[in-house]
Amino acid sequence: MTAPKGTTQLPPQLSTIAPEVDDMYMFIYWVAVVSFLLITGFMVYYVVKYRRREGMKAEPTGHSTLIELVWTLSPLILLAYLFHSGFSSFVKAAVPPRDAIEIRVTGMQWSWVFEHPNGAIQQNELIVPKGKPVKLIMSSSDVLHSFYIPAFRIKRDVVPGMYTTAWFEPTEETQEPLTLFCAEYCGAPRGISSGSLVDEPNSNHSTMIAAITVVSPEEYDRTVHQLFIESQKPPADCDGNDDPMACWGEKLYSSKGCVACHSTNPAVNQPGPSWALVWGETRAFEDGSSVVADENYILESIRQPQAKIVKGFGNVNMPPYGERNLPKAQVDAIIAYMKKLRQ
Amino acid sequence: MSTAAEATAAATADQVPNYLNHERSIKSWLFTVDHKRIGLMYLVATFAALLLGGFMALLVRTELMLPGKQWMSADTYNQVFTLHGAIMVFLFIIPAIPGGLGNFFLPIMLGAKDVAFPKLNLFSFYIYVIGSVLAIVAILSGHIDTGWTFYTPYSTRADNSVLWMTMAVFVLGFSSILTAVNFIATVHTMRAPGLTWKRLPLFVWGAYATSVVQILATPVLAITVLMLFVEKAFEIGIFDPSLGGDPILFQHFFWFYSHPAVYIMILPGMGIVNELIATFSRRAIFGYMFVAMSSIALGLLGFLVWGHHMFTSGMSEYSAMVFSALTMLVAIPSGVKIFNWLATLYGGSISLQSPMLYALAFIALFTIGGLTGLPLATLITDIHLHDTYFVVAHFHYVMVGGTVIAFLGGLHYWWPKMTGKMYSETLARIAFTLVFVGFNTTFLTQFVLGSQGMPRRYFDYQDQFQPLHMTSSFGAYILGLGIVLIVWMFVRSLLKGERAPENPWGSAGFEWMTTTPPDPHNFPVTPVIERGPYDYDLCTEEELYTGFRKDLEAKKA
Amino acid sequence: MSHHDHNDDYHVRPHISSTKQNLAVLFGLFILTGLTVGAYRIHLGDANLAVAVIIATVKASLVCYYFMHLKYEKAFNTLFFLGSLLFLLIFLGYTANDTEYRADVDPDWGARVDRRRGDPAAGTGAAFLEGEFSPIPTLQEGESGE
Amino acid sequence: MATDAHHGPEFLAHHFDRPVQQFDAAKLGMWTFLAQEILFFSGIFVAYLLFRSWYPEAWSLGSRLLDWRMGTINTFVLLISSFTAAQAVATAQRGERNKTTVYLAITLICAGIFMVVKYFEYSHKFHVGLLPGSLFNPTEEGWAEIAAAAANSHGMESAPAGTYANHVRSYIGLYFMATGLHGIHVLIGMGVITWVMIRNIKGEFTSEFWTPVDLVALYWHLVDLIWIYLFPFMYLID
Repeated sequence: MTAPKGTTQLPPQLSTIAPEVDDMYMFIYWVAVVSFLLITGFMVYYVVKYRRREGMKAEPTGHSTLIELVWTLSPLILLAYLFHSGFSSFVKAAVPPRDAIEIRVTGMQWSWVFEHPNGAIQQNELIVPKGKPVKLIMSSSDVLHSFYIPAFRIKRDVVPGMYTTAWFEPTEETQEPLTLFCAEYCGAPRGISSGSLVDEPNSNHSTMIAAITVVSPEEYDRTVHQLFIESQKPPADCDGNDDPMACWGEKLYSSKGCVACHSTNPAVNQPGPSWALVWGETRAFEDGSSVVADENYILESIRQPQAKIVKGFGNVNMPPYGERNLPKAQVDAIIAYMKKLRQ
Repeated sequence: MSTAAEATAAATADQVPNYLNHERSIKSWLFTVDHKRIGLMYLVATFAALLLGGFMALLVRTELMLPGKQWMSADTYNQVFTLHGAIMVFLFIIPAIPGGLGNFFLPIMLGAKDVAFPKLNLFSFYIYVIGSVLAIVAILSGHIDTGWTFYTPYSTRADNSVLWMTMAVFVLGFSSILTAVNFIATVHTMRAPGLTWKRLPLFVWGAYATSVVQILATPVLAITVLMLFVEKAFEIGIFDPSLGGDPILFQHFFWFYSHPAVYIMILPGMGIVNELIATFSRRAIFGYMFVAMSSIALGLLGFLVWGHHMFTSGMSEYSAMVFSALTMLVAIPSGVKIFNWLATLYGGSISLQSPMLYALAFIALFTIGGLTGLPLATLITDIHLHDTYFVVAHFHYVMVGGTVIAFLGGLHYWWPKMTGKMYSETLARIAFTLVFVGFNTTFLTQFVLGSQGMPRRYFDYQDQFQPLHMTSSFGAYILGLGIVLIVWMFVRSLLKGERAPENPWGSAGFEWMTTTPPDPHNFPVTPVIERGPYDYDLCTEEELYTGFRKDLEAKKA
Repeated sequence: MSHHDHNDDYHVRPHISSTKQNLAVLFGLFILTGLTVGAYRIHLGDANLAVAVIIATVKASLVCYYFMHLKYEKAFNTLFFLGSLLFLLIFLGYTANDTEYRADVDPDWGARVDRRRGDPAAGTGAAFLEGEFSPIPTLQEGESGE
Repeated sequence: MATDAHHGPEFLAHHFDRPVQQFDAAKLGMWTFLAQEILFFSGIFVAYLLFRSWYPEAWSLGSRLLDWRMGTINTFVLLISSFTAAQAVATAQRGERNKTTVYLAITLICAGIFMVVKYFEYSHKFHVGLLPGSLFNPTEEGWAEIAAAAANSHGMESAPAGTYANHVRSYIGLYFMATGLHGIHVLIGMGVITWVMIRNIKGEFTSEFWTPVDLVALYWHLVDLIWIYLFPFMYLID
């Protein structure tokens, strides 16, 4: 089976709504092309035909209310059609089927977190089953983002403080992952020079992308189940490591997006404090108090980042990571990693 | 306050006193209440903003030639495109035509000696200057990377220099409000004897409709940025969801102004195009009243459609429905204008001098801009196209292909009247070609980028988009070259241009009835208007080139 | 509209309100203020907003009509000033059309709390959910759709 | 060559031909400016009404934190000042210069009283820490006021004092913004009235020319109009 190709203008159609969007788009496209050619055609023709010449005087301008009314009112028919069919498809795209699989999406600067119905978490990649409607229940933990998959023709803003929804039904399994873009501008780290897509993923608005894979429903179930099991223990490639928990913690450090704001170099404070000198240190806070960094302190800093704010980081707004986003086992792994950084 | 010596000098130099030479000190410029001088100061200031904003655009296009980081960081890139947007919108495109050309020509076209409130006019110019200074302070003091739209909660959590920028926008808003108050009062009360509403030049109708929109929309921008300021400074909790506010509410507030602002930008441009088409086809505008009323209709309709910027924002579907339906209606008055312009060309005597080239380019480019609005007004296609390069291309076709092209056309057209100098027609045509080709290369490609799914405001992109981005960037350089050539051409004209005749284009417009450059009080004698501004059929061939000064001569005798 | 053609149209000829009339208007405004405060004191419940807006509008009309001479003003000035109220209503009406109906079609869309789990949406703000302030009461019920 | 020989009364600016033209222009300019003011305040009213519909309890509580007696006094004061402003115009039109001065002075005094009352309201709010947004830091007295307001307001009799505090914060923010903006308009009005009054004392106005008095009165009535709505919205409705 070959991957469906897009056209010059449009990406491949991989969802049930995509052909409807494209038909509408192409209809408008041809209406526009014809209208444009007519208008400029007449314009050029008149300019040539009535070019200024000796002895040619302009005809006096007449007036015709009838003509005016015709071209004032006749576009209404086309416009009414556009509105009506655009709106009917929009309603279809806005109301998810009742039996849709519900995936919860959280956007944050600058990564995506997906939670499958069984609690399995994926970050910056998502698998979805072919031929089943998928409903997304989305919110953002910081600023506005927008969930955009061109191949599915869906886009919906991801707003902090409220849920928005979108749904799609993939029609093809993918060979190569599709791209999920963030379409609403969401910034970049201040004063940090960031590189390209390839070497620093998820470091700013333009790299807030995720890979979408469409698989068969059976494989979807299998994978999601597997993901859930794996989220509770260190991954397989840490098995041979002498400290598998710290190894897992290091992987979580980059996969959970901690890397965007926390460096492991004691000299570098990115938007958040460096992790190099945390464990066992006395932390001084904005309000003047201080505490020695232990398990409880770190767990609290992850679950409720605003509870104690390290001196000098008063205007940083770290999103809280709850049990669903970062289960206790993973917090332990991160603590193990911090301990290792201290050695 | 000319001294006797100066008066003699002027007389011997065979010069009629005009608004440029009757006083020469710097003070006489800075404290002038003459609308012509204020208009010129606006033109200089806004053109500088255009060059600055254009420079930012070239920086953006250079960075985007290849995927990945080229020579600026993502952070710098975000600031540069924000400044491009903010400078172009607030410092250039909104004030340029009303503040510059409008200030200069609106009273002359009305046969008035000045605008109704000359001191207020000067005041509004200085408010513009203060606003610009604040904007520059904001740029230099920190880190404006919010995009020109200041969407919350990004903006409320951004650097404190956003406070300066919101103040700048607040202040700039009042500059355009005061200009609008002035224009409305002037049009209503200061028309020359005989200048009825049905004889009003269409540029005046355009500026008038713009002023009404400015009065009704701009204060909402002012209160919006004020609330944003307070929200950011004191964390009130209106727009920031972490404090109980609603970020989508900010978008409503913002677009209640910023959508009508699109008509603030385009309506005066359309007004200019009317003047150009009538003059260079020697024919009255077909369907005059329909064209005039379509400006008013566009202005008022503009208030009913702001939600089409928010179809994917998460607002209610009912709102989306209403806004989509109403947005469709905008096509009607826009179409009326295009069709009437074509009907005016029909049967004319068309000369393709440089201003007319701009007018024809306006028709073609604005048509593209308008037609590409259709898939954005249609709900289902907008879902796919929103926030992609398709939108970027669409609004550049309206604002650059529309407003900027019209602005340049108007500048060419009225340059001889304003400065008393002619410019090189050859250079003008070369520059026009560069601008036209460069512009289309830049933005046609962006339609395809957008429909392919390239989101806007991206610092980086996937390799598949690279050839189109590269093409677009080359187009931008050509466009930039064209603009630089235009600047050079005008400077050259000032230094060694030929003396302009009173009416180089043979226009029947009222502004050509006065001397070149105009008298300090616009007309030596208050004109009595006995015909319309486009009544080419009333005059002989010879009069077309010597100007319609019959009324004036009669009055003097 | 044009008034250029009349030769006698040189001096301003205003309508001058009599002291008596102004006093009567002031008296009316006093009574209406008393009414609105009275209505507040007797707690009309849901009708409160409507009553207050109606009384305020009557008061505002009196001020516009007599003190501001809108009654004798040029038609265009009246149209423009009162027309601005129409735009205020457009602003309010359209915005409310969004904010009041967000979760109507799909109960999850626009909701602030997850219908099934009871979780507030991310980004609602930690300070809001924990600490000394309790969460927004209206979020718990109702908001997540009917 | 200069302009037409300047004929006409002294008050006629050079670019106008006739007094009535100058007058019409001034009036139209003022009315468009007032329309602008209405849309300027529209943002406050829209925000108020939407939040009221989202958080009715909190808004009900918030309104009870304000002293309706002070609001009522200020309403009466502003109404009187509006009346005297209207009288100032009528007397100026009749050319009764001294009466105009007196009426303008009374208007000024009323505006002053309004600001003094406002000062007491504000300083109390400062005193108990009921301040907007991040400055919100009620003292014990402030919390007691919140508790008292809660006990009084609709459906919240048994709610603990801390409840709704976040929204009360927003309410107070909006209250300060609305009344602050209105207060700034009052101050600007006082400045302009003073200036017009001085010109009147100097004898610049006659029964032929009194446009500035008319304009400043129009502006002052608008300030009153805004208050006519702000007063019940902020102080009364629960």
